[in-house]
Amino acid sequence: MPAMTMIEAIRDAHAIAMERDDTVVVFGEDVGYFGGVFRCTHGLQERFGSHRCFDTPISEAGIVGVAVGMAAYGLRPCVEIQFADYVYPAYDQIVSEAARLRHRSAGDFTAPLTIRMPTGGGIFGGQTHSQSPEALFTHVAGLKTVVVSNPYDAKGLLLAAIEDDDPVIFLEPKRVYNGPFDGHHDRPIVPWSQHPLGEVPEGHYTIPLGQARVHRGGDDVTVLTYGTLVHVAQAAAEESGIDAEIIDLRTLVPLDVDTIVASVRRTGRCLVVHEATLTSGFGAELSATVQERAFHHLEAPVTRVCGWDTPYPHAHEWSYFPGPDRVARAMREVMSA
Amino acid sequence: MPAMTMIEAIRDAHAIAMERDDTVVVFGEDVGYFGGVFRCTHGLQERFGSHRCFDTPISEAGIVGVAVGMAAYGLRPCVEIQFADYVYPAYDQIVSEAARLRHRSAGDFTAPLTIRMPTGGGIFGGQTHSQSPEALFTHVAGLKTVVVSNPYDAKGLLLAAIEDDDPVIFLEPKRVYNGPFDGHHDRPIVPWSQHPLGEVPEGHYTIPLGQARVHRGGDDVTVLTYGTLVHVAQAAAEESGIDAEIIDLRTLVPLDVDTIVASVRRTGRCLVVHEATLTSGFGAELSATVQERAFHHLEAPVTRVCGWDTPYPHAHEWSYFPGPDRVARAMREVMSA
Amino acid sequence: MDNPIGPALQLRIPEPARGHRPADPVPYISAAGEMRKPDLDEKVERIALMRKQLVRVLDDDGRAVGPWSPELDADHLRQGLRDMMTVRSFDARLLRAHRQGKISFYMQCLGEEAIACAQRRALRSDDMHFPTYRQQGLLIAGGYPIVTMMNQVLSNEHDPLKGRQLPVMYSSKEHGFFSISGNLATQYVQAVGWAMASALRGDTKIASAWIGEGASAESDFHAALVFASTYQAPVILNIVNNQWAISTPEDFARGASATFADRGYGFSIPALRVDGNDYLAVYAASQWAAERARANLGPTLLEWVTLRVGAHSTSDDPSVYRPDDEADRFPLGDPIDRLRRHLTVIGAWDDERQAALQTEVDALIADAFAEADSHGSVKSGHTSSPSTMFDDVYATLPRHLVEQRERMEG
Amino acid sequence: MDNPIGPALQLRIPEPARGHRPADPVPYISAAGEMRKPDLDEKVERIALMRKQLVRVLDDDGRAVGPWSPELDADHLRQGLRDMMTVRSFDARLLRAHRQGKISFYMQCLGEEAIACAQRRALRSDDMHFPTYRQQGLLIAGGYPIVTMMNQVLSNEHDPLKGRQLPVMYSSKEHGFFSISGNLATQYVQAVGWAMASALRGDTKIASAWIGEGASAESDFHAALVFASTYQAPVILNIVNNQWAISTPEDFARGASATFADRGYGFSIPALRVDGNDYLAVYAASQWAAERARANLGPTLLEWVTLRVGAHSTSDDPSVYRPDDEADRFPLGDPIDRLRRHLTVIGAWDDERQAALQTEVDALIADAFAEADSHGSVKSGHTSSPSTMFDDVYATLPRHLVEQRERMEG
Ligand SMILES: Cc1ncc(C[n+]2csc(CCOP(=O)(O)OP(=O)(O)O)c2C)c(N)n1
Ligand SMILES: Cc1ncc(C[n+]2csc(CCOP(=O)(O)OP(=O)(O)O)c2C)c(N)n1
Ligand SMILES: [Mg+2]
Ligand SMILES: [Mg+2]
Repeated sequence: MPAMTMIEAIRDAHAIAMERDDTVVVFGEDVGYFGGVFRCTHGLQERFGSHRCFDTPISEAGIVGVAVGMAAYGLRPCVEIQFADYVYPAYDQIVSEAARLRHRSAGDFTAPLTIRMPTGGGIFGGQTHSQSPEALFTHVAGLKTVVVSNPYDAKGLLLAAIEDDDPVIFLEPKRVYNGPFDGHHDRPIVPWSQHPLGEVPEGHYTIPLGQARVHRGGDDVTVLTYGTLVHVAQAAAEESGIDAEIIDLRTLVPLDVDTIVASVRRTGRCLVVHEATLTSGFGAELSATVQERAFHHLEAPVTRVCGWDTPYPHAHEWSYFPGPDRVARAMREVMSA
Repeated sequence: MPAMTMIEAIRDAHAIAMERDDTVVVFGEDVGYFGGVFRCTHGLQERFGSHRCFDTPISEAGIVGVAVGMAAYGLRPCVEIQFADYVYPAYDQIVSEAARLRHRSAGDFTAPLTIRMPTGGGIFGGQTHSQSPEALFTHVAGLKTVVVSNPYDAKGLLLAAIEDDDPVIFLEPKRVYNGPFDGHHDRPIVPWSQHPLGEVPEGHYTIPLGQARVHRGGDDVTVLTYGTLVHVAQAAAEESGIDAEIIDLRTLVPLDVDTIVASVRRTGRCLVVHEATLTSGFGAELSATVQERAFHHLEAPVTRVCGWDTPYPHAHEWSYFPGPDRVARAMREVMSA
Repeated sequence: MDNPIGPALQLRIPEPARGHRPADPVPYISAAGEMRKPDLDEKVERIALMRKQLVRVLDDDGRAVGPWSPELDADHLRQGLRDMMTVRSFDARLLRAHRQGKISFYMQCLGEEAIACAQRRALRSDDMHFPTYRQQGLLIAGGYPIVTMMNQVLSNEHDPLKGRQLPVMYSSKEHGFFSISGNLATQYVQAVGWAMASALRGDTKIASAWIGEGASAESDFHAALVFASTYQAPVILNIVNNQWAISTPEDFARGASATFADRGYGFSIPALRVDGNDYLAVYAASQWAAERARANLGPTLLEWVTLRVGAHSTSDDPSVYRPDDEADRFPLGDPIDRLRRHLTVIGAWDDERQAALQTEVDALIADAFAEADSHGSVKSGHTSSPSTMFDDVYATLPRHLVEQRERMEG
Repeated sequence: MDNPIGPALQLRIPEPARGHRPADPVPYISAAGEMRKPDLDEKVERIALMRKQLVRVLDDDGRAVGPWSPELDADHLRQGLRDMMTVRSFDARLLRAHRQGKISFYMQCLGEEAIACAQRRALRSDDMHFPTYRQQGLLIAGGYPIVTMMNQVLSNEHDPLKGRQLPVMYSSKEHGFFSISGNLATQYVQAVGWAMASALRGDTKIASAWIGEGASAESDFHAALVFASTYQAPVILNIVNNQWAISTPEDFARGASATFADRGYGFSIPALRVDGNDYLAVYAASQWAAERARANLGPTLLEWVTLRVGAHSTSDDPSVYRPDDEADRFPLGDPIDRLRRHLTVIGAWDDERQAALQTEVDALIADAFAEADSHGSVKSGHTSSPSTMFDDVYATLPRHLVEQRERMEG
């Protein structure tokens, strides 16, 4: 199996989807000729022509709005928002239109589109290149929300998202585009080629939306997380010596409740970790769900380790980012609670 | 003390704010000459002139965008979004601009604006006149979010919001504009004039943001709720005979954690009730917070009674709405858990 | 080196003198036949010179004059009259149903019937319209079952949208009518996307986008024009200028521009102002725009000058903000009256036939309503099963909705 | 009755021939002095006739010609030259700091210096600019301390923004420079709001909104024009057309329009295309627009034709998408060279003075950088205290942030 970065895996998924289904079209700002500022669509215009992959004016509302119209026509648009921080101009088209079109028309029109966007911090991007807005989508009925953490998943989940008949928000933590970043920003970057999840099968495969992945088995505490923080949690487990079971949720809506509940019932403890701001983050939903469904098994309160409730700072990003020390500390607290 | 509807109380708060501070300006769609589709700004243009209260083009992005600019100049805009369902075109200006302006400029520029909007269902408004989007604001650092449930609070909280130096999202459940609707949609409407919270003092007073109100004292279970559902919870308590302590949160961010935790520690049980869709709703944050801070006092899981995870339906709105029967059933379940 | 200071600044806050508006509130009214008809590929600059003119075909005497007069035989014209009368009768019946307490809400298009009816007939049935809530004429002129429309409005068991949508928010892919959104303007850019998709596929179908003049202030209007202009999408961009957006007159959205057609010229999109109460002018201008789109000549913007004769909706009371006699003073008359007069002038119509048609149309509507009403309504509790609300949130029901549905039922 | 079908539809997908662009990519280049200067209150229709022309003052020989030539004495012109050279030297020094690994990110304005520098001098110091990330010239020409700018870029302990913002995202209310947002276009409508506020208060200050030609496709651009047109706000609406938006050429946002000035005419907002590399033209056009605003004549849109000579940012590699020799082939030359030649032509400048000024400016920048650098940088770990990140989220620290701060510190 070839080793791929997450960028290559995403590119590959695009190419396979476009190859198999000529209704798949790909567009966004700088996505066509240039191949995307993170190069995730590099080569697609050359290979499939500018009618399948093209640049757009700088208008997120326009990108998603025309995608909804194209989807209603019968295409499967897969669009890129250059940074998740810039999705808000398109928020109305996503929330009021894509998410509800099937329901409001009783299935007469549908919106099978995929909206990809790089999320998360760790690249000194400041408040407008670092956000993790997943909770702003998970609250919206009709949307599916995916967050990827590694190349293998990224390819299989992106293919599943494009093939899915509902609108999918597809979040790509940019900090793991090139390697499994574990939060130790002062250490050398580990490339995906040195990680088993960097091994990506050739050809078509999908990972069903709604299935979590047990990233690391363990008995002490269940860690619910996704994206970059999967690797941070892994580092925290190793460094703290706590035998954490780390669940990479992969899809936030629909959520794999069974995997979560089975694990928490076994460990009796649960830590929720994400990079987005704490208040009303998706961690709140996870915490609420866990205690609703595993209340009598819990030996300690479900604890959240998240970004602070501040804008994502530029210079202080490592104080904001929930790194391995903070996660390990929380693990210890949950173990001793 | 005069009896006022919530509409009259809101109007009165506007007038007092405009009277006391000539930097307060009020605008929005149909807000000026006509006085708002719910009449909440009726009479203001006549009294204060069209330079203080005026109509705008139909552009929520424009309304909030110019309000941010005006606030940066030194005014205190109080704007109306005609229905909360239409706030999304303004979402970028709220989330990326109003919410972060003070922080990103280190206090050099600020955005002391109030964004009012009618929320909630119960008027056969279908999916675009019924939404309760509070959780889409509570996740955003820099915003304060208020939901009112009665005329007395509405006046005091709106004055506090307008006088607040930060951007405040001010949600007005339209179903309680004219009376304390308890969810029994088949019974005659009770007007505010027959309810103690319809008695509204003349002149200026404020209710500090961040203070909850114990709507009904009780020992069996703590009900955390806000807006219309305060009255529904009241009905459910009366009808079920369960001695619920009903806390009207009033402000969601910042949250009055002390009042909440003190109550739950005493009752040992907690029910969270809101009209918005369940998943990632503000109820998730409440549930997470309660179990983080009162874990060892809880005798039953914190339970949520919320809108289903579907668009708000037109014909089936009473099946969607978490009415007194559903709330009472949940109370009984929490009591017997 | 500071530059000179000025006087105290002022803002222009539009404050049209409601209740005492000038007799002729609509500027730039050309005579019928006055405006020339450009070639389909005429330079946009030259077409722009006509942006303050008005495409009109029917003159005051009911004659069809000038280069825009479409070649429509008497059968087609009679059909157009019938379409418009059906729409008007439909609206009247449902307004009555509202007064009878059978429905919670209704929106009529009184006075604006020509626009949707004629455009529907000028386009092909496989083109796709992205309408607002005032284009019921598209469905009626397109032959969509009237009983089904009424079932939707009543939200009864036969409502194809299963009671999910407000009355009048129809949807019919089969009839080229995109699902109506309650959120203004969103459909405008979607129409451009649909048109782009059609062209990307080398298809022949075009899209038609609809918006009210008030909603053209929304941001999605801009996105639509940007994308339509950049990709030269085969789309018709309709702006229905019915003079009002709830309580605000059209100049709030128009600003200092002379016309809404101006907006198109900001993007080099050919734009015509058209007498929206003139069935023939509507037909001709729609046809012209459609031919441009079909010939790969790109988008066309059409400003329809008309009047919202009634209230905004059944929730609205316009007496507070507009003069009573506005419809009487409106210079473009009534679309049904005008087409009827034309048919009479060309000898294809008379009072008897008119009376007979009115009776026929009213009976059709009455029968349709009786049938729809027999299926009950939301008010009578005859709706689809509440548990259907969980369907179509997603293509397949996810587990959390299965659980919620069980909870609701249990 | 279905209407005729057309041929297979096509989409125009702009695919400018990158790498082999035509020699003169900028259309409609007027000669210097050619374009007349309208009265401040001239009818917008008449001004519109000039939308494809270009306001130019400096001719190829360095002479200032025509009606737009502003009355600026040699001192002012030398000051302008100094401003621009300071900006260029500032940019060069910080690009070097980036290469040295002292900062993570930088954005220069190479080739576009005239626009911000001259407009800043043409307006008053109490007017408010709502800039993008390429108007550092506003601060430098406005006398904002250069060391403070560098402290911001270095995110060091003296950064007034406390390390919260990306490099170049300055803010200074005192210097009439609104806090820069990373989100494109949001500032455009805010500027209109600020101008409206000034006018609502009967104040005399005006606002100036800035946007890149690429970002003019964003929806907030529309909202700004709608509100500016409707309320006739005292605002200058600048569009800096530097030919590129990261990798996409300007025609993606412009679409089929001939110019970005066209956008203004869609709203009856007078709009000029101006040679952005001509300091005198920039000054004169800015002054004209400011006078219009101050005289309560409403908004003016100014399209500045210029070239982004460098990369989009330090994260960008333009060699992939643009020809190397674009700057050489750009017909409007370099703003510093052109003003220098003019000063020489009028006998107010020579090579020696030029060399002396260059030395002075470079020393100034070097000293400033040395001072800023002595306060450290984010890379050296010399920032404000991390716990300051909790300040200014709200006016006063709410309880949950107090707790979080404690948790972070503990
Ligand atoms: C985004 C959004 N904002 C506000 C509204 C409320 N609203 C419904 S119709 C309307 C007026 C629309 O006027 P216009 O576009 O002129 O259409 P008309 O009603 O005249 O046909 C308004 C403000 C809405 N539905 N959606
Ligand atoms: C809302 C939003 N979308 C996308 C971006 C990413 N982005 C930053 S700069 C840029 C190009 C802007 O081009 P232009 O407006 O022409 O300005 P220039 O860089 O040429 O000065 C893009 C796409 C952003 N910052 N904000
Ligand atoms: Mg209208
Ligand atoms: Mg540019």
